[in-house]
Amino acid sequence: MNKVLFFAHLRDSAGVESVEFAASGKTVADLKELISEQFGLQNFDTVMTAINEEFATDDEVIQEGDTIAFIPPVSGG
Amino acid sequence: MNKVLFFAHLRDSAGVESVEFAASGKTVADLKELISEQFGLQNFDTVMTAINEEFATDDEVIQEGDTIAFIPPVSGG
Amino acid sequence: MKFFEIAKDPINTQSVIDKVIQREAGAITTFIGTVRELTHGKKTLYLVYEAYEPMAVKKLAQIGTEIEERWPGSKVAITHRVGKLDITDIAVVIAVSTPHRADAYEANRYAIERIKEIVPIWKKEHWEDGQEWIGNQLETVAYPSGKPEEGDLGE
Amino acid sequence: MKFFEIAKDPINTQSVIDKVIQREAGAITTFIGTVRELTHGKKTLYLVYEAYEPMAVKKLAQIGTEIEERWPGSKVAITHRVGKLDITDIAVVIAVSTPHRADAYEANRYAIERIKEIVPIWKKEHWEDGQEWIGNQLETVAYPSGKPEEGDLGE
Repeated sequence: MNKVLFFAHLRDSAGVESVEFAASGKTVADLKELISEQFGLQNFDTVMTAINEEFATDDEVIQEGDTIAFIPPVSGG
Repeated sequence: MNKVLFFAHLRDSAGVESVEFAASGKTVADLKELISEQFGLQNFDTVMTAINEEFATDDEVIQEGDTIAFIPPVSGG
Repeated sequence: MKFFEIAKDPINTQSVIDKVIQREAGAITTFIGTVRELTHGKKTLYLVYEAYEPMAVKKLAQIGTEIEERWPGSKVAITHRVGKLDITDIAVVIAVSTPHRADAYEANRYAIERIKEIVPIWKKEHWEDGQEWIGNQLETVAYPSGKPEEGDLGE
Repeated sequence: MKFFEIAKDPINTQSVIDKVIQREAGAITTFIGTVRELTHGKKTLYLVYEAYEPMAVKKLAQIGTEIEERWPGSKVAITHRVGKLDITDIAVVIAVSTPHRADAYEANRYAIERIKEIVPIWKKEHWEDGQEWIGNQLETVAYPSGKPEEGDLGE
């Protein structure tokens, strides 16, 4: 299983902070599509993804136990 | 009479912090020449002059009571 | 000493500055980001900052490494606050020391621009008539391809 | 409040920063000039700064006015220390607040460059084998004509 984390407006839209999801073997792009459908999330094309706290590209393949975070455009500073 | 102030290496060379000097009616250039001769001061061409705490050009004429300061290249900061 | 931190309590600017003091440095610059009352003429009541904390600390440290490689002899410390912040409260303090002053300005500015690109921290603005998570403050689409650029990927 | 000061005692950075806090500001930059141990490979033991104090205060204030005219909405405070300073001691603190961050960096940098041009403060470096009044740190002849340029003349 994989832990999937939501932040900022994605968390508000999803209504949860995190979910457990079987994502092992899927690419980041696959997971994005599944998650955006399941939670009805919009604007996923500007959302970045992190695997185990490092940015990942859409073609990266998720491993068992990886923590996935969806990172909306950041606004710190 | 006029008060004439020396700073940094000029003060070390002149051996005094200030002198009283009758400079009224003279230009800054005149005063520079007189002072550099009297105190044996070198490198007066990079020295700026202030009259009453404002920079003055060499052709400015000194008035009675003005305070004159010779300002070597500054090195604050 | 922790040079890169996410803080829940008010930031003490001096303590961030103290981390970068070095005998080889002639210049220290700090950037202090404060909560401004007006943005595009709209009155902010307060902000809430949220971070993906472990990743945010890693990315702040990455920015520090980038700076220390690019400006030799530099030293960097960054603390970013999360939670509710009122007008004039400090959101972030960046301190950079370098041997020469030009580098201290450039390296510090690099840090704040990178924070706005790669550090997972978000702010929610609260106005009298509503609230909103603020997107990309660079006012460009930072990732038009939907993925970070090569240089933004980890260490 | 005195925004432009020559100080005989150690400078409290925070107190300089506090002078420029404003609800309209989103950014505060500070420049802290410290005494560096090595310059061109030569080891400094300590420095002595001297100022033509009343004129120095006026010229610092002039720099503040120049900045507030050039970067609208900015606020500036500068304190420069005089006397004997040891390695890592603070010689000058410049704090600038502005609504937007780019201005805060640019205005602050402008301040330190102007200090090195027009403020009557001098430093004497003390090494193991001697001492010397330092001339023009810009490492150019600032006034080849022997007189300040038009823009440098006070009001």
